Formats: sequence, structure tokens, C-alpha cells
Amino acid sequence: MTDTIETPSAPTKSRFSKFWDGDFAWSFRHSPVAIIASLVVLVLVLSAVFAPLIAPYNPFDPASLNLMNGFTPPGTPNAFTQDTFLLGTDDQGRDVFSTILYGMRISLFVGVSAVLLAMIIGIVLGLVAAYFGGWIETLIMRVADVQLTFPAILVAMLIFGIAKGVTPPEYRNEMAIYVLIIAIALSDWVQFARVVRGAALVEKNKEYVQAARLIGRGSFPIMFRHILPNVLSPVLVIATISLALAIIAEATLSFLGVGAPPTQPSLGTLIRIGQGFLFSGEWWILFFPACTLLALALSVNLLGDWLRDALNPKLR
Amino acid sequence: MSLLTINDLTVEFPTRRQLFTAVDHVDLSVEPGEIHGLVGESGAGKSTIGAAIMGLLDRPGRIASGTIKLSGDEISGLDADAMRGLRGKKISMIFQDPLTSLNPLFTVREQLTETIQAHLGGTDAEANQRARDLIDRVGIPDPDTRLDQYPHQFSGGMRQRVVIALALCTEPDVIIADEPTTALDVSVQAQILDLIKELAQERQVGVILITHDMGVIADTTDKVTVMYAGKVVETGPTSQVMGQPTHEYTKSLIAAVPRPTLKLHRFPQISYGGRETRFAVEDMARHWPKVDNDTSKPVFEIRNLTKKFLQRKGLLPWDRTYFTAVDDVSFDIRAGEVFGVVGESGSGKSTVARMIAGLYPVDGGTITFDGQVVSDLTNRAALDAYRKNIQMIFQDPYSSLNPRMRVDDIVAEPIRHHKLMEGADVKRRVDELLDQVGLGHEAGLKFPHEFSGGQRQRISIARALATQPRFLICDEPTSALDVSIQAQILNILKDLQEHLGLTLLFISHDLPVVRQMCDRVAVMKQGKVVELQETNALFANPQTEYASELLRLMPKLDDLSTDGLEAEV
Amino acid sequence: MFAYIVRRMLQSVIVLLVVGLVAFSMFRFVGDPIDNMLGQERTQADIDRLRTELGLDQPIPVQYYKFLKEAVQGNFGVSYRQGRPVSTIIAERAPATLELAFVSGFLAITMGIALGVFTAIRRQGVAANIIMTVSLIGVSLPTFLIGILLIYIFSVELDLLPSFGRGETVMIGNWSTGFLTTSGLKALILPAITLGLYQMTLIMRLVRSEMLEVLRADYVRFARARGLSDRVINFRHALKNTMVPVITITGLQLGSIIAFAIITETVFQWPGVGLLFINAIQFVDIPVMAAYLMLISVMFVSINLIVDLLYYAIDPRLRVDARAT
Amino acid sequence: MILRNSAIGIAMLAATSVQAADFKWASTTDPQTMDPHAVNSAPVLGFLNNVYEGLVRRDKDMSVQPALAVSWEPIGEGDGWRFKLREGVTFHDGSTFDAQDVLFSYQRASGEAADTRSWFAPVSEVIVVDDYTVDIMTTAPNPLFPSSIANWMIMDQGWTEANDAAVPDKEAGNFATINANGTGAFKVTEREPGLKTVLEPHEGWWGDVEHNITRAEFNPIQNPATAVAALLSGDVDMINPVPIQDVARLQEDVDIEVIQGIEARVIMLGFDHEAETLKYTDDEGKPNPFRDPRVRKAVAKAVNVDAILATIMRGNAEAASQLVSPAMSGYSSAHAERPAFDVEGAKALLAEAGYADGFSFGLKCPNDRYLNDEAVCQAVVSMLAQIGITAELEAMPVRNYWPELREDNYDMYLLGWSPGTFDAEHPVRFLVATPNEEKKLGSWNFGGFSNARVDELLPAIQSELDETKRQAMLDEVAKIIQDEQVYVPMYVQPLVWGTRSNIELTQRPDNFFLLRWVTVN
Repeated sequence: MTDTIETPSAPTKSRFSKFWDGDFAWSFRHSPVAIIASLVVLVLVLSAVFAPLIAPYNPFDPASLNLMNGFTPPGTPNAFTQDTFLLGTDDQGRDVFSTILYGMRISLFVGVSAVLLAMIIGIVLGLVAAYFGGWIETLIMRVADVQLTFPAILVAMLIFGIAKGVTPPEYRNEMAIYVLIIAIALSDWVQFARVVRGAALVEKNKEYVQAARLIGRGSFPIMFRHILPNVLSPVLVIATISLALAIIAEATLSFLGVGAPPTQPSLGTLIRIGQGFLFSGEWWILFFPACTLLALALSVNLLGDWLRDALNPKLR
Repeated sequence: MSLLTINDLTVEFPTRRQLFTAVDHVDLSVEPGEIHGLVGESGAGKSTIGAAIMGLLDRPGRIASGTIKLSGDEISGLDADAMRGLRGKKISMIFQDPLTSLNPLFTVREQLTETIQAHLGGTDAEANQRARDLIDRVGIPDPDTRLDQYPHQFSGGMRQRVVIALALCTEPDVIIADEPTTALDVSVQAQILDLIKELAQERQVGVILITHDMGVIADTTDKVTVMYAGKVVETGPTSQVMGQPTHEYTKSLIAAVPRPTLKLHRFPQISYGGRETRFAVEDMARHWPKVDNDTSKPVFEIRNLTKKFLQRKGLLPWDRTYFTAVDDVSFDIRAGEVFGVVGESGSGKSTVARMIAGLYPVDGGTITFDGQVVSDLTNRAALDAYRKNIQMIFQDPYSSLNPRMRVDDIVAEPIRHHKLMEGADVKRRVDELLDQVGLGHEAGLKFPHEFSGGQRQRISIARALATQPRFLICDEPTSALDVSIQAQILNILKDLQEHLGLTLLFISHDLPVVRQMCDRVAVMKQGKVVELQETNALFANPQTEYASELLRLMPKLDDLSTDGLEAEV
Repeated sequence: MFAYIVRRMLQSVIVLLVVGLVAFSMFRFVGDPIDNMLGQERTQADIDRLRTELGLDQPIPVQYYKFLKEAVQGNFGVSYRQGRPVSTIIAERAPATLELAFVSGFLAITMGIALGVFTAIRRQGVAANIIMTVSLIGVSLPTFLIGILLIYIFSVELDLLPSFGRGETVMIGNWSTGFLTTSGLKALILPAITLGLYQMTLIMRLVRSEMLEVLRADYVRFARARGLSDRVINFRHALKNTMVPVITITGLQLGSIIAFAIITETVFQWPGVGLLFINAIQFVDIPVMAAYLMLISVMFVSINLIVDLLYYAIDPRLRVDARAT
Repeated sequence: MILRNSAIGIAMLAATSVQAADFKWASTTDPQTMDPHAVNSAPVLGFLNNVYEGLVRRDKDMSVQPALAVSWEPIGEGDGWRFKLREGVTFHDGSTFDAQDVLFSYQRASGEAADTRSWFAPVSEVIVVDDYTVDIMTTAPNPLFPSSIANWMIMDQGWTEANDAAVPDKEAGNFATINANGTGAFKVTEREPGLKTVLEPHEGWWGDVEHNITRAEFNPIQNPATAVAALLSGDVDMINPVPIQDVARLQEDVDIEVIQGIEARVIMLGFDHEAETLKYTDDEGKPNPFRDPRVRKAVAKAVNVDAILATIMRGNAEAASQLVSPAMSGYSSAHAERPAFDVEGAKALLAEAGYADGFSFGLKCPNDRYLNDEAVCQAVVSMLAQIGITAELEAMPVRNYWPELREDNYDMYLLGWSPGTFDAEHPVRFLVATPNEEKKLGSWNFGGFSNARVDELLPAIQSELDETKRQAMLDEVAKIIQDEQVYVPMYVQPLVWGTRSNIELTQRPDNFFLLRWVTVN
């Protein structure tokens, strides 16, 4: 409750210093897991973003590939060409290291945009459902049920199919990635909607919303200006975790054959290709991409975990 | 040798910033059958003492020094199992909110018997018998059926009785009651306090009654200890401490308590420790639109106002059931007056307020403002025009401000929405307001959570005044605040009404407060207005059964010292 | 209560119809069954004839309507691929999937709850933190990869468990079960783990966070104040309250196990409906796909319903008689 | 079993001396039906060859040998063929085999609903001379007819009609889709489509038993990795195919044998010969370069087949110069040369054709049809990139692939062809002849290549009885195809089977796996 004494308000500190010794930053600074995880994520993301600068080769440029380099083990010279590759090469003679960097780019791009899309859809529908209630709510939540009925794979195939049907043939390859994004997003928005709705139902009845209505603010300003900021923290948690999920979903879809084009493999496509060589001794084609995926997903998940606790005031 | 003795107890909470001493070298003793009051405002450390005795200090709190003896034996620093043996058996506890302190998923019987058997063992039959007796004892009618019901099927008062029964399960020597009646209505509060008194007497239990409510202390306790910031400032027999307080803090506390008997002009501003923050209502008055408050004509005419809420939604219209929150209510509010509405929880008083504020649509009847019917306004312009003149101050200063908005945005929102000013002017106006409510304009850059309850209520006031309204709705504006803060806020409201000629609709469950604030009062019960009178008249001779009952049950504060209070002339 | 159920039922039916329509509009895009049904020497004439025979030349709504008309009589048509009634095929395959789903679901729930409670009670403990981190690996690798790795380790390298199929099965009535033979049980292990791991992690984390909430509630403190033992408090008071929110999610998770089974079954060649469905997609076996989708959605819808009813069972506050007196 | 064998004769002692055994094998696809006339696809025919038999059958070396017919000779000047049927042959259900069954099977297999009818295009009628003699009359002289009907399987009229399966039914299916009653060495005792099929020896079989199998179980396993795992862990005794990349690993394993052979299937690149312009190009509206033979030749030169064989195929395949492999009859040894890998030459040709600075186009490719098809296509893309023409690759499952090709959504595509008749005429009929619906010609000639001379030669080839004349014509066609570079043949797809080392079996070039040649030691 309140303090007895009305203390004179202290001179306001700079935004950063305030944030820095805020509980949030503090619990971050005192959680080695969070620090390590975010470092890993940072490194991976940066190396993906700057792939063209870091990667020794450009695996997406067919002209640069030499098939004879295929299946070169890590660090040992190729039998025919005598070229050596840090992490070896895959069946097409692509440098695995470079391919991972470029592939991670695609995976991250797909993952992030899918999650963002899912988030937007989920937030809007969730807020609308919670704020207006009634048949709108029922409708939205039932649609969510339908959504859950379809395994992501199906949704993906459906969208691939439709996109195939509607887009002129020559654009399909460009399209593949975006279809992937939409597919994952569509199979992922439901949980956002559910969470946002749940949280918004609570906030909706708080007095500050009443106050805003009293002032005469319209429904949408209230929803997005007032309620939304207060339901964001759970959304944030889900977002991180479903980012990991999205990246994995992308991998799974590629495994089932609806994924990034083979000429521009994503991390998932790499793993799909690699798992074919699991028994044949070319372990590196699977191993390194898999490790990268694991590292990425794991640290993102760990971050999400830490966020969940850090953003929960009761846990402090 | 007394039942429970606390010597030189110090409890510390090491936080990451500094070591916070919640309880600072406190001595305390309780005799069998004695009710010992522990009073002080929030943060005084009174609840911490309770927790310390129970050995239930939340991490990272720890007993830094001192001893707690129960009938002579040291109990502080016992190991977990030994402590569990004591808890419930020798010492038990009653929490503030009966709703949350009972497990919603278990029947009353289950919760009672499990506790009984945990300590006394015995067969189910015995446990059941004992449970039944207890329920009967704490005055719950028809125990046999009630035993097998779930907490949510009990009303607040009954629930608290269940909690007490649970606390009594095993004949403890000491009961710690932490704000046992704060969440209850006046009438129920009285009953519960009587029950506790009786039990203390008949079973010779020592009771530590933790509360912030001087009324409760005065009516119930034999001895009282006043705490401030972890320290004991004064202790002694209740009548003495309340009658002739010696310590400055005790004085200020008592002075701040609203009296049902005499109406004050202003609460005395004897403030202890903190510096008094000035509320510059005069500057505000300077450029405030003059309003002629000819008290003859009403600002509001409320006619046959009715509101129904859907209670059970059914598939078909006829299997839906409604509950009538406001039932055919009519009254006028005269310009410039403070119109009070009192009633217990569920009486529909807040619903009336929200309908007038236009937050709830009206199901029946009309609301007329300045001769214009506003209850069915649909066109936006007219609505905004109306809203400009109506503002509201909410009960809970914690949820009434958007935690994610900076204070200056909160205050500026109405100005911007009603397009009263643009650009720099808005900022200037906001700073002005913040200065005037005594927070200083630099407060605008902070977020609500950086302020104390009283300060937040000031922010709400600033927001409410931003549109220079003529009419202010105060819905339990102080019920969440400590008395001293309450005094300040109430003074502010009185000033506003006087200097700015505002008309106030004042909703409260607290009769003394109403007495201090209101010119006329409507008493509501189950959605109906049962009585409407001049305040003084009402307190002098209530017309209805219900009103007089309410007055009878409210705590008597006759033996509280009255020095420093000047009655209204 | 009754009205509530009726309303949900109605909504559910609508859901089903929508699913069906979406499904149907989808098939057209999955591919063309014709080429799988005709051999190398087929001519355009054959193609067109077959198309009309299958009614693929009609507009989608017509096809859907026909399908529905049959479906309500439990007749899902005949599989293009196997030339047998879809209902029979699914009846044959369902036991495999259901047994797999049941075992992994059971694993997921029991382990999930147990570990969740443990990690919640020992929140600061080293063991708890290790469990939390390790469990994340379960959700950080794609299921198919985990499956393949398990096969590689346990059947190829160690040669302990079968690498595919469900071993010997025994027919009880027309339900083929793998529970009664050792080979059947051995065959269950790897797929069940692969399928259950993800769900387990999810449930565990959910239980943990809910539990942490509950342990902070007043009635838990009051229970402590009454001197109840930690065991009673954790497992009687806290756990039961934790269950309320856990149930919904868990329900949905169990539903999605069936869907996830698609991948697991492909990796382990597990003869269930998931595998059937993947084959159906490969061969554009429209009747099978349609039936499968319907099956799944019925399952989901009923799970949703059951979950809601379970609420009533667990939480007295929701029961009809509930009114403060 | 031993008893019965000894009763039948000494010939069997060899087989019986080895102890009887169970045998399990796995393949990627399950035969979609047990009806030998319903679907004309390799998995079905291959599997059913164990259960049903034709008048003739192919031996381990693909040579045609007597089966239900003991002998055959031409009638008159190529009016048809007379088959003498084997006596004392019984179906699995015990009923005896005679000429009526042959006639019935002809009517059934050549009927409207049958997928095998195209085999009988040359047949005018079938005459039952006596119980064990049948004349099959052909519209035109047809030297290859006997070898073209090796997969035409004889069903028992009585059984089939009794279970009203007289007409094959692809869509709805009938009794014969899950049950079988042939004369073959094995009978189907258990059939769960998509899961497992159990075969047991047919006691009454007429032939010499060379196997020692008492029970054989077939499981389809889609995921190659799983299949390999199953073989390694001994859950199955044989898998077909072995993923090329796993060959090395399996060879290291002492318990595993890898059996490799050359399949009849030739993998090639096809072009769009008709379209005026390219469909998937950055420079819209330019004329379609692939109509120019020089461009097609350039492509042929640019593709480094040896590299593909060395890496992706791991040295398990042979380069191809024609639409058929050398193992096929009618293969033109005169044109065994395939254009050498020569980037400069390719560039020169492009320049000559006016595409010095290259162009971009779309390459379509299946990803679940041929061995490593997707990988090969990728390799082709990067090789073509070396000569400055950039291909945009779209790989898709075969269920979308054929419709795509039929709708002409490609500029270049990958195709594999194995001649059902094991003769060079087959691909000419389907891939090179000008498409013609009623003559049922060129039905897989998606690119719409058309050459008057080829169309003229084809009927002649079909009806020529004299081997040398026929070969001369085939050589000429082969030459035209090479000069025009109608297709770019790349390699002959390898056959790679894996078995436990205690298994002896025979691998036939048509990738048919016959249980009667299996011995479990």
C-alpha cells in the first residue's frame, strides 16, 4: 500500500540509467543463463545479417559452385580439387559454413516475419474479441478452433497450393519464402490471440480504462493506446518462444518437402538434405546445421524462459 | 508471566539496494484473554510482526535480533517442523481477505477436518463433529448443509467466520488477526469484531489485532501499540492512548480520523515526519470559468434510474436471469453542493455514479443535466460537450492510472482529446496542473508506479480538473488510503468545491467521512434509495430502520481525543 | 449448463462444416491423382475419362456437397489408392495412432506434471534449473530429427529397439493392439518418446509457472499458518488449483499430438492414420484426406468440449448451483 | 515341404538341402493393387511377378523364356503368334490353367478399364485353338510381340468371375485389388495395403524351386533413412533401393551386401520445342532459344556427366548417349558417343546461335521420382551457370510434376524413361514421335518435337521382322535424335539393393525383385 509520507519527487534520472538499475535490467545482469543465451543469439543473428561479409563463398550463386568439391570433409583437402573447407561441403560442393550463414539468414527472416505476422493478427483479433465480446468474440474464438484443427503442415500445403494456383509460374520461387511465412504465421496466431484476449479481459475492467472512456476516447484508441501496452509482456514471452518454434516449423516443413527452394537452402532445408547423409559418413552436412539450429532455438527459448520470470512482478 | 512476549524484535529485508528494517527493536506482550491492538499506517511494519511470530516471513526477510516467547518458551528460530507444530496449534492467524484466504476448490468441511486432523489426529468422525461445533460456534446458521459448501457460496461475513473457525480449530493460545475486517461492510465488521471479543473472553485466547482503523482499535482492543516506520511510538491501555495521546504521531493520527459526531471545517494538518505538500487551489481558481451556483436549481435531475445486469446467460432469452443493480432511483443534485451516496457493497451506489458518468448505458429512467437529457445522448459532439463538464475520481489509485503512460500524458489526454489546446500550451497547462496539485511539474516525466497512493490520487485529481469540469464524481476516493492521506485528499476536495464552485457527487461506505464531506446524503440499499436527508439531520435522527442500524453499527469514537479539531461554524 | 453445451455443440458443427469446405478447396491444389492411377502408357483420353469418373471435373462446392451427403451416413467414399472404403482403412489404422497418442500423451502428462511441480517447488534448486534447461532441448530440435537420431542411436548403434513399424500386433475384435506383445511394446518406445517429448516440455513449463502463481496465493499462506505440512499444501491445495488452467492447454496439446503424429509416423513408418494421410497426400487420395481432416476436427472439437466440461468438474465456482447465499 | 519336394523329384534336393527360412524386405512404395491389369506401373508389375505369370517370362539376364507357354512360333507372314500352353499348371486356389484363362485374361487386360490395354494395340484377336493352344493375331507383323507381353499376367477366369472382378476397377477397386490368385511361385496369404504383404510358396508350382523361403513379408518404408536403419539393425533382410549416398557405409558393414546394377531407366533433360518464347525468363518476349539445336547441343556439352556420376551418384551409374541403355535390344552401338564436357565449346555454340551473353530460363524437376533427382537438377543448374545461362530451378513432388509438364509449364525439364519392352523402339514411340492422340503416339513427348523422318521410320521399325534391317532403321533414328539433340541423355540410373550378407538373390535390370531366386543361408 502507500507510504505514510509524501516524499518530494526526486529529480528524474536519465532514461537509460533508470532502465539500467530497474529490476528488469538487474535481474538480467544477475542471470548468467540470460546473458550467455542473448550473447549466442546476438552472435548468430549478426553473423547471419553480415553473412555476405563473413562467408568465404556465396552458396546461392550457382556459377561459383564446383560439383567436384562435393562431400569434402571439414578441414581436409578435396580429393579432386584440393580445396579445403572449414566445415566441409555438401552434395553440391557448397561450403557448409557459408551455406549455414546464408541459410540462417533465411530461417531468421522467415521466423521473425512469421512471428511478427502471427503477433499482429493475434493481438488485433484477441483485443477485438476481449473488448467487444458477444458474437464477435465467439466467432473469433471458433475460428481459432478451426485453426487449431489444422496441423501447420496442412496449412502450409494449403497455402502453397493456393499460391501456386494464383501466382503466375515465373514468380513461384520468389514466392516460396513468403508462403512459408504466411503458413507458419497462420498456424501460430491463435496462441497470441488467446493470451491477449485473456489479459485484455482483465485490463478491460481496470479503472484506467473507465477513466479513458469517461474522457470520451473511442474504442480503438482505448484498445491500442491503453490496453495493448499493458498486455504486451505475456505477448513478448510467447513471441520469443514461438520464434524458436517458427524456425523449427520451417525446418519441419522443409523436411516434408514444402520449404525454401533447394538452390537457396534455409537451415531447415540443410538439415533435410543432411539427414540423408546421416548413415553415409558425411556427418558434417547434418551435424553443423543441426548444431546451429539447436544453439539458436535453445538460446532463444532460454531467453523466453528468463523473460517469463523477469516480467512476472510476483516472482521478484 | 504473559502469554506472548516479544523482546527487542528487529526484522530486516535485505533488498538489492539497501537493507530495509521493517521492524525496529519492538517490545510487545499479550496476556491471555487480552486483545492487543497493533495500529499504524501501511508500511509501519505491523503485519511484519505478525508474520515474524508465525515464522512466515517472506524471503528474504529475517529476524535480525530479539526474541519471541510463547508462554515462556523461545519460539523464534525454531526449525521448520517444530514451527509447523506450533502454527495452527498454539498460534493461528486470520487474514484480511476471507475470499482469497480460503481454497476455492475445497469444501469448508474438507478444509476444517484436514487442519484438525493435521494437529489433533483422531478419526474422521471426531474431526467432523469438531468441525460442526466450530461452524456452529462462530455463528453460521445450519452448519450441516453449510459444511459441505464451497467458499464462494458464502457471503463475505460468513466467509470470515469460516476463517475464524479454521483459526480456532485446535484451541490456539494466541490468534493474530491481520486486518480481519478491512474487506467487510460496516455492519458485518461490527459482528465479526464482537465474535472475536467473545472468543477471546471465553477461551482466554490472546489476540493481536492488526489494523489501520482507529475506530476498530477504539471499539475492540484492551491495549494498543502505535507503530510508525517499524518503531513503537506509543503503547498502553487503549482508552489512555486514544484519549490522551502523548506522542506527536499518535496525535496527528487521531486528529485525522473523521468523526461521526462533530463536523469539521477542515482536517487539522498536523503532519508527522513528511513535509506537507501544498495544494494551490487558489492559483487554480484564478483562471477558472466562473459559474453561478444558484443552489435553488438542480444540476442533475435523476428520474427512475434503473440498471439490470445479465446474471446467467442462456441460449434463449427466457432462460437468462438478470439482477437489478439500480432499481427506480430518483434524486436531484443542486448546483455547488456535495451530494453523498452511502450504502454497503452491492447497494448499487457505484453503478449510479457510473451511469451518471455515462460509463454504463441506462436501462430505464432519465438523467438530466442542466435541463438537457443526457442519458440517451448518441451524437458524439453533444456527448463530448457533456463529458467535458463531468469528471471522476476513482477508488483505487493503483488501477485508475495507466501504468504504461507517463504522468504528463495521462493528464494531457483529456485536454488533447477535447482539443482544448495545442502543442506547447498543452505542456504548459499540464505542468501548471501538476504544480497546483502539489506534485511539481517534473513529476510529469515519471510513471505512476513511482508515486505513493496519495500522490497518485493527486494525479487523478489533476487529470479530472484538466478539462475544467463543473461536476466531479468521487467514487470512494479515499477508501484505499491511510487516514492521514485521506485527511489531505478530503481537504483538497473541500477546497475544490469551495473555491472552484464545483458540484460533487460523493460515493462512500464510510459514514464518518460522509458526515465530514456532504451537504445531503442518499442512503442506498439493494439498488433503492431508502432515505435522503440533509447530512446533519440524517445523523441526528434517521428516518428509516436501515439508516439507524447503519449509524448504530458504525464505530464510536467518543473517547478519541479531540484537541486540535475546530468544529464547523 | 445444458444451454451452454447445446450452444457449444452448434458452434462445433459449424466449425466442422468450415473445416470440410477449407479441406475440399485445398485438395485441388495438393496435386493431381490421375498420374498415380494411370501407368506410363496412358493417353490423354484415359486421363479425361478417369477424371469424369472421379467427378473431379465438377466444381468444388458440388464435390463437397456430395462428400457431405455421403459422410453423414458414415460413408467417406473409396480410396483412390487402395480401392477400398476409406472408413475401413481408417478403422484399420486408427488403433495404431490412438495407442501411440495415448502412450505419449500419458508420458507427457505424468512426466510433465511431476517435473513441473518439482521445478516449481525447488525453484532455486540446481536440479530444477538443469531440468528446465535440458527440457528445452526437446523443443529446440525438429521432431523428425529427434526421431532419426533416436533410431540411429537405439536401433542402429545399440540395436536395442526396432527401427520401424509397430512389431507384432494382436487383434481384439477389430482393434489391433501392440500392447500385448513384447515386440509391440518395444516398438512403441521410440515413437512414443519422439512424439511425447515436445508436449511434455510444454506441459511441464505450464505447470511450473501456474504452480508458482498458486504458491503465492493467500490461501496457501493461510494453509501454512494453519500448520499444514508442505506435502499437503503442495500436492493437495496448490496442485489442484494449478490444474484448472493446465487442463485447457493440456487438452489442446493432446489434440495436437494426433496432428504431430504425422511426422513421427513418417519417420518410424508407424502404420497409423498420420502415415496414411501423408501417403494420401503423396497420391492425392482425396477421399482419405477428406476423411482424415474430418476425423481430426471432430477429435479437436470434442476435446474442446470435454475440456470445458472438466472445468465444471474441477472448479466448483463454475457450477450452476453456485450462488452466494 | 521336404516331403513334397522329394515327391516331385531330385531336381529339388539342392534347394531343400538348405533349411527353410523367413524373409523380410522393404521398398519405398507399396504396390497399390494386387490386380495385374489395373495399374501399369513398375512397383505393381514387379511385385506381382512373384504371384502371377505370363505366357512368357524374363530370365535373370532379361532374356525371354517360356512360362505358361512352353513354346511359340509366328503364324504365316507375321499374321500373329501361336502359343503352346503348359499343361498341369494350377492356380493358387487349385483350379487348373487352360486356354480359356488366356482368352479371358486377354479380354480383361485389353478392356476399356484396363491400364494395360496399350500393350495389345497391335493385337487384332485371340483365338483358342484347343485347351492348350492359343493364337494371337496381330494387325501388322510384330517380331517383338512375345517379349512385349512378359508382364501380361494370366488370371483364373473362374476365380475372377466368381468374385465378380471380371473387370479391373482402378477407382472403386474390387476383390482382385486386395486378393490374388495366380500361378506364380508365391501366393498372397496376408495383405494390409500400405503396411505389409505376406507371401508363402505355392506348393503346386510347376517350376523348379530355387529358393528356400517359407514365408516372405514385404513392408513399404518411405523414409530412406529409416529403411537403411532397418537393414542395418536387421529388421529387414533386403531393401530396394539403397540411397546412393549410403552405399559406401553399407559396404563397410560386414553383415550387409550391396548389389548394384544398371537399370533400364535413362535420365535425360527435355526441352520445349514448340513454344515461341521462354516462360520463365527475365528477358521477356525473346524467342525460345531451345528451338535452336545449337543451344541444345551447348547444353549437352555444358553438363559434366562424369562429375555428377562421381559425386552425386558416387560412381554407381553409367553415362548415357541414347534414350536407352546398352543393355536394351536395338541399342545403336554406332552412336555410343555422348558429347564431351566442354565449356568453351558450349560457349562457342551459344555465341554462334546468338546467345553469347546467355539467357535465363526455368528448369522443372521432380524431387521424389528418381534417385537424387533434385540434387542432379541443382548440379545441372550450376553447370549451366558456368556457360552463362541461368536456370531457375523448381523442384516438386511428382504428384504436381506431371500435371505441370502436361500444362507446358517449363522451359527445360528432367525426365527418366525405362522402356517397358526393353527395346529401343519404345522411347521413340513415346518420347520422339510427333504427338498423335488416336495413333497413341508421342504421348510423353511434352516438348512436342516433331521430325517427319522419325514418324516415317517408326511404323516400319515396329513391323520389321529382319533384325539387321530393323537395327539399321533404329540406328538412323538414334542418329537423328543425337544430331537434333532432341533430349540430353545424362546417365543410366543405377540399381542399388542392399541385403543382409546371408541372403543370395538375383537383381534384374528392370528392377524387378523375384523371390524365386532368393536363398537365405
